[in-house]
Amino acid sequence: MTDRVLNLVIFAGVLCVVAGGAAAVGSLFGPARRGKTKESPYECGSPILNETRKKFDVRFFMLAMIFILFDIETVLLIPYAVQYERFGVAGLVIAGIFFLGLVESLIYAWKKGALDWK
Amino acid sequence: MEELFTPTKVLILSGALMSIGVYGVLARRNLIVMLMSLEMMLVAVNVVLVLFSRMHASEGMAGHVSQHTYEAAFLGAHTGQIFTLMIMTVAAGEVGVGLAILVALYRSRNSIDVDQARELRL
Amino acid sequence: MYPLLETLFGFDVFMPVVWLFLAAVVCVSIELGAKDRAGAKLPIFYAALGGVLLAFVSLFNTWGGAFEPHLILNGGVMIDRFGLFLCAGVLIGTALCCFTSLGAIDRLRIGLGDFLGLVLVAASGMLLLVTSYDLIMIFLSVELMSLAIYVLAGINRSSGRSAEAAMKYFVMGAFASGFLVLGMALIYGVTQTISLAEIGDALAAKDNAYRNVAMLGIGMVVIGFAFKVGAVPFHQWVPDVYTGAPTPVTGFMAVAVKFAAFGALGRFVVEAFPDTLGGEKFSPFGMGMFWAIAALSMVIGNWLAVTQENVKRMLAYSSIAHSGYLLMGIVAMQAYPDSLGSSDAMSAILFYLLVYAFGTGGAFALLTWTATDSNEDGGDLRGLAKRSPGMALAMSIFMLSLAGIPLTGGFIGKYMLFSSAIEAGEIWLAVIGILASIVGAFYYLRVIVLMYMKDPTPGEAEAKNADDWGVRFALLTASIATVVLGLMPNPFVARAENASVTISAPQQPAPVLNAAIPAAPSRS
Amino acid sequence: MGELLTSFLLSAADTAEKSGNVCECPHMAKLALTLVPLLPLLGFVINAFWGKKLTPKASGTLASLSIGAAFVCALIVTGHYVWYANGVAVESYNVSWFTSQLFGKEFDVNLGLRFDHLSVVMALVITGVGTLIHIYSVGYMAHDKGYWRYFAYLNLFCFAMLCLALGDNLVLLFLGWEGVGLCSYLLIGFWYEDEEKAKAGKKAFVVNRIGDLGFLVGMMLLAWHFGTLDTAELTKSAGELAKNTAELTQNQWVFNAACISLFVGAVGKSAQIPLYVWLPDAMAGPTPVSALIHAATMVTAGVYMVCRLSAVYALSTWVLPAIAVVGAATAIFAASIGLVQRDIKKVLAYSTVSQLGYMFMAVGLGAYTFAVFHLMTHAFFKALLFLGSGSVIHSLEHGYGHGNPDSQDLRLMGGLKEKMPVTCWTMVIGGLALSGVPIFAGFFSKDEIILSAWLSELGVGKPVWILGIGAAAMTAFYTARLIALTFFGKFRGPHHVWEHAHESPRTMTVPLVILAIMSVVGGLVNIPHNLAHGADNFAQFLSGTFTTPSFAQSHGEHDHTSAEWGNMLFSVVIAIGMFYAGFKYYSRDGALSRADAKASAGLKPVFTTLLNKYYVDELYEKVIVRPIRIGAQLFFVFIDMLLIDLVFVNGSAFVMGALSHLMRRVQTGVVSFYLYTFSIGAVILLLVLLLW
Repeated sequence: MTDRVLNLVIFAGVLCVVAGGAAAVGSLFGPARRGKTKESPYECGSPILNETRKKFDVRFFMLAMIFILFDIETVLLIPYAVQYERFGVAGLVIAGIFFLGLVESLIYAWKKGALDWK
Repeated sequence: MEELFTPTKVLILSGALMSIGVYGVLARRNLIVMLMSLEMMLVAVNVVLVLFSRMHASEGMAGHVSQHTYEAAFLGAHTGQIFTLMIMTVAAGEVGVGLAILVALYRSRNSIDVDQARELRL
Repeated sequence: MYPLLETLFGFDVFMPVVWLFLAAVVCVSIELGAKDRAGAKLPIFYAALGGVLLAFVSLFNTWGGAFEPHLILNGGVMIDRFGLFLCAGVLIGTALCCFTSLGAIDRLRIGLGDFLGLVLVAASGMLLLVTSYDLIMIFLSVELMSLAIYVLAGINRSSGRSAEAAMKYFVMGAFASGFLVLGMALIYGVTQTISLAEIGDALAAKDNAYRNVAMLGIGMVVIGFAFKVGAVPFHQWVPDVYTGAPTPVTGFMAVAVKFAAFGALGRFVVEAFPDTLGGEKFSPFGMGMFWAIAALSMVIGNWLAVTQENVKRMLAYSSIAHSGYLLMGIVAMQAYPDSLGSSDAMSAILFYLLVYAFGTGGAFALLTWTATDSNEDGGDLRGLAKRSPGMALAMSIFMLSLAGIPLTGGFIGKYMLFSSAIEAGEIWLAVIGILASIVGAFYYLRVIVLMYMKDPTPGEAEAKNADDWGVRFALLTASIATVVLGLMPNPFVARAENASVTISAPQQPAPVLNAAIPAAPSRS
Repeated sequence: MGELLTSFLLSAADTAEKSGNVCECPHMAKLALTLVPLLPLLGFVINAFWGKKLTPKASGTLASLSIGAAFVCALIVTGHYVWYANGVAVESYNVSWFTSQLFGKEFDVNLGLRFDHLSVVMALVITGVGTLIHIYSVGYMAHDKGYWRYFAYLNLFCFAMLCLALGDNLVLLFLGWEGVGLCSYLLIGFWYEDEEKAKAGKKAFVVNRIGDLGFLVGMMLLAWHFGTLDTAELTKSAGELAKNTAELTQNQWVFNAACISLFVGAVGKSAQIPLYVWLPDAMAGPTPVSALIHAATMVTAGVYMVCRLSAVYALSTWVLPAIAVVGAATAIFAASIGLVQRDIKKVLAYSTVSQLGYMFMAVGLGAYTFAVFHLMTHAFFKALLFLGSGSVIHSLEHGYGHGNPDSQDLRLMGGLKEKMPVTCWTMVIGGLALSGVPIFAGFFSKDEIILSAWLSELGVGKPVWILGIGAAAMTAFYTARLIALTFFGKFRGPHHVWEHAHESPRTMTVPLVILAIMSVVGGLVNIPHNLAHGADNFAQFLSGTFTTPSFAQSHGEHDHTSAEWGNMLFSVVIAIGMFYAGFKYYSRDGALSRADAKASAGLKPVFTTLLNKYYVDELYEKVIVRPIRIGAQLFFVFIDMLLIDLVFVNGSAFVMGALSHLMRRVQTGVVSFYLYTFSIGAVILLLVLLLW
């Protein structure tokens, strides 16, 4: 590490501060005329003729959520899988407990109907 | 190839990501956009961690001869990368919970504008 | 500690967490398998309580006897008396939550299994948090705890307020986590290590330029914790979330989260803060910051609590104030020149946490009891003494304890905290604290006046929860404990002192019990 | 878990062992002593938690049983103490409460009880009279809806009072002190639906806080100088200090300041000039409460405290004479107000204030023994008078309706002798005892106090004697007036009330009879020497307990027989004469209206002044309360807001509230705003961290 790097890190910190500060000052002291239009995807003012995108079904969110969770949790299993011999019985038990949690959540989601697309 | 990803460039990238994330959380009222911004903050940290890990590794790995000490130093030096993996998993969990809360909020108020939810105050 | 497990697995497992996790799985399974929700309630409750008890017992396995602090899980978790004391506190809070939620669950329209499963997962996160000894562990356990509690805050799906509370807590909590983890990254970047004990030493050896970055990182981590304990200026979520969340959850947040967050903060301050920097003595590191947030929390928390009409919200503000008192203990700990004094201040913090847990946990349990479908917050305590005198008496005990009136635990706790601050030389902070707590005494006493001197609101039905034995048990236990802590605090103070000596004493490298993993990497 | 419990028990056993070498009393006595305060506490807990489910009878019986059992325990300890203990105080199991550094000294506060000569009297009076009053209350409160709440408070009071009287250190004494104050406050405002009564409770609360402040200051001074608050240790170190003249004169101010501060506390609790105003108002509570708390026990706590610390008071210079003067002034002042009051309970209330003045007179003269003696006899006959008046009120309330103030008005009574003979004759006995008529208890104790004033070598001795005699004369007169107006002559109230009046139930009359017997024989424990040589058992029993101040030490050496006889004859003549005069005058029909007419003719200013209690309440209102209120509003809006508005008046927010409301605005409920404050706070804090 060199001092140059350090300065950059400080720079990064300052950047956060500036970003936060600017936003804060702007919204605290600037005129606030918020409305539906301002918050809409296109803020240029031209009226929206119709919805540009279809609304997603909330069930999609649900499914996506569950997918992400189970997808990502495998990240934790892979390091174990490639080195499983080293950890012996203990590792197996620990991984089993972790897996138990995953299975339990899957059953839970299933039973609660989160996986049904009706 | 090392010149392509100098620490300076990576740090600037990370700082930019962090600033955008913080700004997004502060300035936007749409819960989905805020969630994205929050994730961006975590991503920025991930980038920094990977960078640090790499730097430490290049510093700490030199001069290890035996397999044993090499392995120890390897793991120790790659702590940052392990940290990154953990943050990624946690970030996924966070998104899951965030989206669930979003759905609950939308159901009760028909809006995902966070500033509309101000029943609890004073 | 666990000879059987040690021979079987070859290394030490932190069993309490495993028990809690298994209990959570069992709770959810019973809920899934049950035909009717009402019938499943009791088995679920016993499963959860059994898990908590098992965890408690396995804590005590390591508690007594010739006990050496040691690191387990590859240096990630530190088993010492400090951590075990806090674990016990967290488990007490969890048990109180189990009891209070037993009756209240019907109003939430959710299965008890789902609820207690989340509570137990959060609790296991807390146990890990108070024992964790490296940055990754701290981050993971903070998130494990928080994610479960975000959901718990919004678990009442029929209430818009609950959803709002969850949203606020989540957005702000995730934002604070961002700070926390960025701070950790900076610390790691400078010191090349994530182990708490090594951070301080590594920093001491660095020169100025590095130090500033690391200080920035440490400051961010402290901000993350300050958010969790609800210290001013990171307090604004507290009143809203405490009010919006279902009352048993609020009690759990107020008790267990505070235990966990203060435990982790205390350990972080003691272990990771450098004692010397650049060769110079640098003991009051970060003191200005702690001083400021302690003073602000005490003043603003008490001040804003005065005008609250809703008791639940008043308690939320008062919890900010109590965080302020506890932070004053941390300032005292920093200000002491010697480690013996620091451990005095630390034991004051631990004892106060215990007292606060019973006082505030009991108060929220009472609010759970008085809550009705129309008044979720259970704020109508008017003339409670007429309707149910035992409850009013219990609540009075809690209020007196929180106000710090003699013969209750709160008095001893405040006495220890303030006297340690004064002995450390922080007279002004102590004066601010005493003035603020005088203000505090008034609004606590106002609750008593409300219960004893006012007539019940006409139309306020007799409490429907009269046969809710869970809450009754929680209230009885908490009030007895509050009085016992006030009448004979010495055994508990001795425990707290014991616990804090191990952490504040000059560090000796703790052995890592990990021998059986071949080629186990030890940290550089 | 088990280990925790063990360590618990061990620490308890440890401390018990430590105190064990002070006294090798058997566990039986220790246990009994520990149970004395704990039994009422148990009664309180049961009534507080499950009282609502109990029938009124059950909760009353429970409360009476718990205090009765405490009485039995107290008897057991007394028996052990008197016959076996050889004057070594019985100590209970002693639990170390907390240990800390205070003023640079190791400071150990215990929760322990100690039973010595003085405690014998206090414990027996509290539990004995307490039991009778509990039993009485079962009848008296039978129709009240807050029955269990009343008994819970009453038991809690007994617990606190016993802690006060038996505690082995000042901290415990002070906690008991506060506890009895709290219970008194709760019981005065017991019928809190009534605004007036709630206000009376408030007044008692505020006035007592002033006294408590004095007590705390005195306690701090003692802790600072002696490094302990254990009463026995205080007595010991004070005794040693008394021999060390150099150190004594050097630190004289400490002892004077401590003693006078403690006396301020006593003045508040025992209703002496100038803090007596709360006691007459406290009569708003139920009558048995007035009997127990505001006559027999709590108000004597101040006397008890000064007696307990007699060794410390012996170190002071001018405090004891000042106490004597305050006591004597209060005695005659309150007695004169009592002469014209029209409310039966108010008469007795002022009488109590006056009799407490006698006790302080004795304390100030160094005659602690007689102060305690009078405390005891007063407990008997004043409790009797209050309970008797309660019986009368109870009976009249059947006609007037519950809570009607007419039922307490002496002008609307008369001739009740026929309707309620037991109440009448027991009250006559109580009245004679109060007046100091021979063979009744009051005679022996009051006579001794007046005699010690005469014999005192203090300069204030003779003036105090004159005031005492004057007060005695007035006492006999108003007592006779009270009895005559209540029981003799013709009934002056409405006819239907007369019809409804009847003797009270057995639960109420039996305690009256017992107390009447005690009022007769209670004085015989201490017969002055000129009547029967060597029969002053009580004085001998207590003699070693107190440290007599230097000015009173020569008391016993000279032969005062002639002075004793003279004094006794003089006071007997006055008592009997005044009693007879008062009785004769007021038992004739129309006496009251004639007295009023006469007063309006000649003595009007005096009469109205007395009737309005010397306008002291108004004076306080004008001179103290109002300026304070104005000053508070001008200068201390903060404190005023907190103390008076938020706690007492509960509303009308002023500056503090306005600021708090303003601050509350920050809590906008908008999460984006919270995030901004979060970030700004974070930036500032990080700057603080980097720059400091």
